[in-house]
Amino acid sequence: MDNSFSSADLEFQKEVRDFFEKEFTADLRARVQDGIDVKSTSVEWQKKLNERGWVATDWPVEYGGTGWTPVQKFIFEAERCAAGAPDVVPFGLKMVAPVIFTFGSDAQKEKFLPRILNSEDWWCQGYSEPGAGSDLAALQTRAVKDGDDYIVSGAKIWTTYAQFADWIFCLVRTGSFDKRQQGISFLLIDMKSEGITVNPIHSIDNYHSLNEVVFDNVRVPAENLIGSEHQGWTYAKALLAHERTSIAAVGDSKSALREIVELAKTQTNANGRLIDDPLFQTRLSNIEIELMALEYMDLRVLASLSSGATPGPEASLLKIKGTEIQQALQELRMQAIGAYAGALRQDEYQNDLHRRGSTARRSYMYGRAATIYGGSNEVQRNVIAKAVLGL
Amino acid sequence: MDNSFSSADLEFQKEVRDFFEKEFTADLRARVQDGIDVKSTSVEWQKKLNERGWVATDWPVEYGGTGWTPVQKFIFEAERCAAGAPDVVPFGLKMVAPVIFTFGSDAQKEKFLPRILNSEDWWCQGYSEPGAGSDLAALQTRAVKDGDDYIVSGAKIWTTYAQFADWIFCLVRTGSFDKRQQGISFLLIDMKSEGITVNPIHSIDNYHSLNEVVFDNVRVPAENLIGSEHQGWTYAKALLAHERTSIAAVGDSKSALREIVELAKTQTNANGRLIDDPLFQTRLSNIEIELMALEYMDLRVLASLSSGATPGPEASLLKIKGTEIQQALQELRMQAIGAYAGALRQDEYQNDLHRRGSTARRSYMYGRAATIYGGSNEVQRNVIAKAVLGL
Amino acid sequence: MNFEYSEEQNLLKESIVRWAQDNYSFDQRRASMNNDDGFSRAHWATFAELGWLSVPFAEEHGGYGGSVIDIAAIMQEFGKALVVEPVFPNLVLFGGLLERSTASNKAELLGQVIDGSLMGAAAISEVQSRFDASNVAVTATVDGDNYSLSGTKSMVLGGPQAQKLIVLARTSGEQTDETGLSLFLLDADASGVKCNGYPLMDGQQAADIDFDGAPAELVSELGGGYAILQEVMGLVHIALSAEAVGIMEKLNKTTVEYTKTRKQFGVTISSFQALQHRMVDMFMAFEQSKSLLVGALCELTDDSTSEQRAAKVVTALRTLIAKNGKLIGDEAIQLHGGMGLTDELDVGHYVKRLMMINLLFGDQTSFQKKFNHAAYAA
Amino acid sequence: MNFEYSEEQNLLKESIVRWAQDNYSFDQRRASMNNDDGFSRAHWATFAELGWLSVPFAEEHGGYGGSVIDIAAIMQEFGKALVVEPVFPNLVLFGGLLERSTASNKAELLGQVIDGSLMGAAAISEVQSRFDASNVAVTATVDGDNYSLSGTKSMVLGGPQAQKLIVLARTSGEQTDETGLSLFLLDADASGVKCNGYPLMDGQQAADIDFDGAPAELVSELGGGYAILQEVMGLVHIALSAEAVGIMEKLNKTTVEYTKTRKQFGVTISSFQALQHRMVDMFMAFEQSKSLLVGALCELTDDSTSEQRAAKVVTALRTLIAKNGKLIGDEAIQLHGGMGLTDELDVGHYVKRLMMINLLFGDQTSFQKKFNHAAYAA
Repeated sequence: MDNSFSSADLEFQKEVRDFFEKEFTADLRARVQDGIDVKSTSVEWQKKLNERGWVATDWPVEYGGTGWTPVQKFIFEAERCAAGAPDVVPFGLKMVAPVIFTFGSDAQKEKFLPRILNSEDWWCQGYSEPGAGSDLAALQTRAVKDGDDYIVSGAKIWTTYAQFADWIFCLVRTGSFDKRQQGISFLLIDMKSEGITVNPIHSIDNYHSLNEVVFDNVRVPAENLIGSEHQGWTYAKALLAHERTSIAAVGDSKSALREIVELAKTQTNANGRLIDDPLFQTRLSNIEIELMALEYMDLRVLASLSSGATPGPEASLLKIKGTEIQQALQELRMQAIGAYAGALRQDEYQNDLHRRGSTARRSYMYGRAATIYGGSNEVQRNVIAKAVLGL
Repeated sequence: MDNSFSSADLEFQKEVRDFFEKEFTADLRARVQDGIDVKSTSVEWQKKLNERGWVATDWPVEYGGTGWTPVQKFIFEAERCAAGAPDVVPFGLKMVAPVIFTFGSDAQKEKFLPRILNSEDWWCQGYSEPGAGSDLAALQTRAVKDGDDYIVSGAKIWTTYAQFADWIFCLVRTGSFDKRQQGISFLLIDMKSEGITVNPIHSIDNYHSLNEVVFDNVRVPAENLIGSEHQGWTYAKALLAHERTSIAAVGDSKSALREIVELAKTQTNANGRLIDDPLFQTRLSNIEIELMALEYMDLRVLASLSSGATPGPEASLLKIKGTEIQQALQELRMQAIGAYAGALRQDEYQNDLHRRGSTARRSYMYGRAATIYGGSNEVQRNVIAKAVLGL
Repeated sequence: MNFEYSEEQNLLKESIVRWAQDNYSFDQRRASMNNDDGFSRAHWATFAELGWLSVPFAEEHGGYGGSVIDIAAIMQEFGKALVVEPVFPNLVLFGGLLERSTASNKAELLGQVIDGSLMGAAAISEVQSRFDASNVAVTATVDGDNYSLSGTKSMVLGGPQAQKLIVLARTSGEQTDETGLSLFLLDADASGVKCNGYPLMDGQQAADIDFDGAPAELVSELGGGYAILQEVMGLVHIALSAEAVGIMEKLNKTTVEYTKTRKQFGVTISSFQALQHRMVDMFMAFEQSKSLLVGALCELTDDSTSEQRAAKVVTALRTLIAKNGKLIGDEAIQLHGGMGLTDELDVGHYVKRLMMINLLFGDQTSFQKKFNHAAYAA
Repeated sequence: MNFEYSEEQNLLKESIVRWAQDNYSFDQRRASMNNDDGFSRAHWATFAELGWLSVPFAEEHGGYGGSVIDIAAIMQEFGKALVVEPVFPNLVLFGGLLERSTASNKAELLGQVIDGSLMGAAAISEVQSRFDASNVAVTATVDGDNYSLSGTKSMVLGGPQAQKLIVLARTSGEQTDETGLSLFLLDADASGVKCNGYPLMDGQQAADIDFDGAPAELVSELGGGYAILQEVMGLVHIALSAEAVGIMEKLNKTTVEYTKTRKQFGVTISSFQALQHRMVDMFMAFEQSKSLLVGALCELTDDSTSEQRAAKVVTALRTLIAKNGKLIGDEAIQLHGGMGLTDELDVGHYVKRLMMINLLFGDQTSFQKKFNHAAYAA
């Protein structure tokens, strides 16, 4: 038993750290924190990563990926969080690309992967529907074959950043079978196609990142079908398991915790610094102790992946605990800031607490989604009950 | 809105307080706390209460009860707890007696009630069975009519103090119907009857209060049937609702909390008194605040009973919260005592902490039963979900 | 012993319920918020007409003469209806301080509050004060017959709409000295006053206000400002708690109803036992909160309640409200799934008001700390 | 990076598993406890034979030379098997102090511990000390070439069976002065020693021991006792945590199995979703605990770990173990229903050992307080 990195890994760590220090500039950091110009800022940053060859951490080398070991990925992720840099927008690089390079045709690989790598296409995800959330297999969007095309009708919901998207990857129903999971296909759709409407959904964080995407007899070339017809569920499931392994978000939570500690050192009144208040300390340590455990849970999974295991139901565990910790930190950050966490920005921020409060509130409110999306925590508990405990 | 007592009630309160001060002697208190000679001590104390006319607080005056208003009962209960006096053993006075005076024949009333009032008969309860716990209606003990008698066969379990009992009141199956709740009868059985075996069940508190009672073709005169054959479930349900209204145990929990506070004032080390430790304070106040809320929940139910309402599903709420608070206090008491809470008595107690620890551990361990018996807290949640929330 | 609102209180509550039914659907509320002020002046006039603005004030001042129980009664309903009009800042904070002040034209001003023609705000907090109201850096210095205020107040609730301000300012002592604080009254558009308004997450309004030698009238005894504020804080905590209890009731109802209609896996999600038990816990959290509110109302209106007991009850109440509000708010969103995250549904808005309440004049930790002190420091 | 036990460690663990399978069913364990000593001397001899008693001791002392990871490996299995033989008091407490002592015949005594012929106990706590080991009133005064002990030690684990005692006693300073403490060694049947034994709720044995001028050998530097104790406490916390993790695993397994067989309302209770989710929470609590144990083992065996970080990790571990142990213990009983309350089933006994662990050398609150200090006091 030991948690130390090899000397090659340590060298890699230094390389990564230097990169972030140099490339993640103060200017970029400010734009990321303010959360404005999401699209152009992300693209600019991802292009920098791509120049260095580090934008596709989950891709094999042959398609332009890093080909990193799990440990290297872990190191990169930890350094990214420590630097306060954002993760790449996942829909293209982390979600559809693995499906394309695993199950797609050569033509699809050639057409899509380079543009994803260079952040030329913005992708979004078309899975959930108004009647199919946790119960994804209930989806109703239909794709009917018409010559060399599919005609797609239906609606997708909770589609993050659809307003920016060039492409959407969708699960659509192409046939009726006894099992609802059958007869679902995986389709790539050009967002400029006729018949697509994007309706914004304003969310409780007072931002617009979610959308409803409505398909009204949208014509999609059959060459955009991934793999075989009716087999989409299998491809999507492989992707879902993938999505969950990074969801523990240990690095981000460690950064968030550090920020709260620093903040609580500056919040001072007659009774002294907030960080010295035993009750506040205890709320903090309730979370920090769980986070320390989560980090080792994550590392244990990582180590088993390194030795060749495939991601299993332990991903559900990381998701539940990871999101619970994120949300607890989001709440405590608001408490540490106090009433300003409830203040929206008008013309300008009144002071630094106001600015911090605004970010804190936004991440609290939007953070509620973490226990709902990607398979709600209730569904994750069902998964563990069944797959691990055999209940 | 006001929570004040009438002047008559205040006078009554004084009367009760004086009684406990005078009659609940130091000698009695010591025997109760040590938990030895349970039977003789209880009987001695109940006879004192009966002399004063206060042993049957739930009975109508015509049968020798107090005929008290809900508020008077509340006052008596609060004073009892403040004095540290034990509740009466419930099986006769609080459980079977209300069934007898509500549904029993005149002969049954005459035969049983005076002896219960004077603690001449010790009763126990025969409801649960090995296969019928939370699912009480699954009970299998059969009573088959044979002339003027029933022949009873089967087994009851978790029967508290069956080893002392002169009588047991049982739910037995007398017929098969579509609904399992039908065909159950309420039978009073003499524990000296041939064919009854009492098997002790030692519990995790290292005591013997629970038993299994096995009936092997036990002959029971049909005159011991309460009300009509097959209607026992109705009688028992009325009794269960009754059992639950006093289960909030606010008075006892207040006493327990007071004891912990006093104890924590004496536990001192280099960092000062335990009661001044902010983390300990917070664990304490987490409970005390809930207890304050519970007290008013209890009073609200009491007030609605006073104005003529019948006990409803709010009893489930009092049971859940009441038992959760009891258990939290039992745990904290052990923590306040420290390692001695794990020490059993051998020849004698080494010191006062050892003595307190022994009591604390016993009530913690046996206290685990509170969320299981009388309808487990899971079943209570089902009741609220259905009856209150309409789920 | 009686734990119900009186007939008269129920009439008052019902008048709010009826008005809200006719005038304050979620869409109507949104429309009302689209006014320049972020709320409807017309509604405010109606509130005055229906007598609601007179509830807390003494009969001698032309008020209804309501007790803390009456205030709780109306706030519970304002909470259920999620009213954004600045009832709390005007009736409890500004009005509460004004009525206890020594302002020269107090009677006149209270009359205007009651008839709806005057809106005011109380400037108490500062950026560094967190939940410690005695931490005041804004100074008041003698300037001829008058005083002159300098410094910045923050999170002044109802600030952008206020015509009059009552300001807690330092007339002596160190920055956290309770006895060196006094109350001052001035026009919001007086010289040397600059109001920087912003909306809050609950749709209500607040402001940071800069004072640069602004002339103001001393309206408390010199050094007597903190004591008056503490008295008003008793009302503040009850009013906010009552509003929260109203919100909790509404959120629970909405959530239970939603789960009965939302289908997943071929059944309504209300049929899942794990969710049922969680809704039971939400229900219990509400019943707990309501019971302790009722208890606090009884004890605070009972002359025999000691100061220490009152402190215990009030801090217990706000600790519990914060804890249960958090539980109910989070679960309400979670059980609504993605829908709970939308601005379009009312759920998130109720949750945000609950959260805002838990950031006003103390959070769970600060109240529990005070409870610990009141309960165990002896 | 590697978070598994080594092959050698797994062999050690498996030897315990196999022995327990053959010799330590729940009924066999009960029989073993019915011996006069409350455990089986025959088993103890087997433990020595199989080399388990040598694990923590250095090779130069005839031991296996095990690290803290090896100790954790065996304690986890002893936990799973719920072994009542006094492994922890002898190997970790008494043995740990002895090996770090300056006892004149240390090598000989360690040899006897390893071959099973000597049992000892460490007398650390006192009735007033709660979880503060520096709070020591037992005094050691110079008496010719030797020292003489006076006062009472409490909760001496393994005390009734001990032939030798190591005692933490005050040689100077106030009652809570850490630098005035030294270690002493003496025979348990020396003159002036009176041992009052009692069983613990977990079936193990402890004693309060009176010293009335008992002669003893100084076996630490004068005033150096507390430092040695602190070093041993590092092992103590890991050993107890590892044992607890073993127990949690076993309780979870037993509970899941029970719910799959227990029928109510016509179905196995494992089919109720509310119970399923609670068992998932139990499982996650176990995985959390195990992960942090593994993390602590890695960090404590890494030379680059700072003292402050080590303090954080150890106190985090025991805080989490206490919290999760409580959750798993309570739920295991609750989900077993009435059966969980019976002495006849093993469940309650596992729970009681978990509870006992959470009362030894600190409880959840005291560890979390220390964590807070290590984490935020800078």
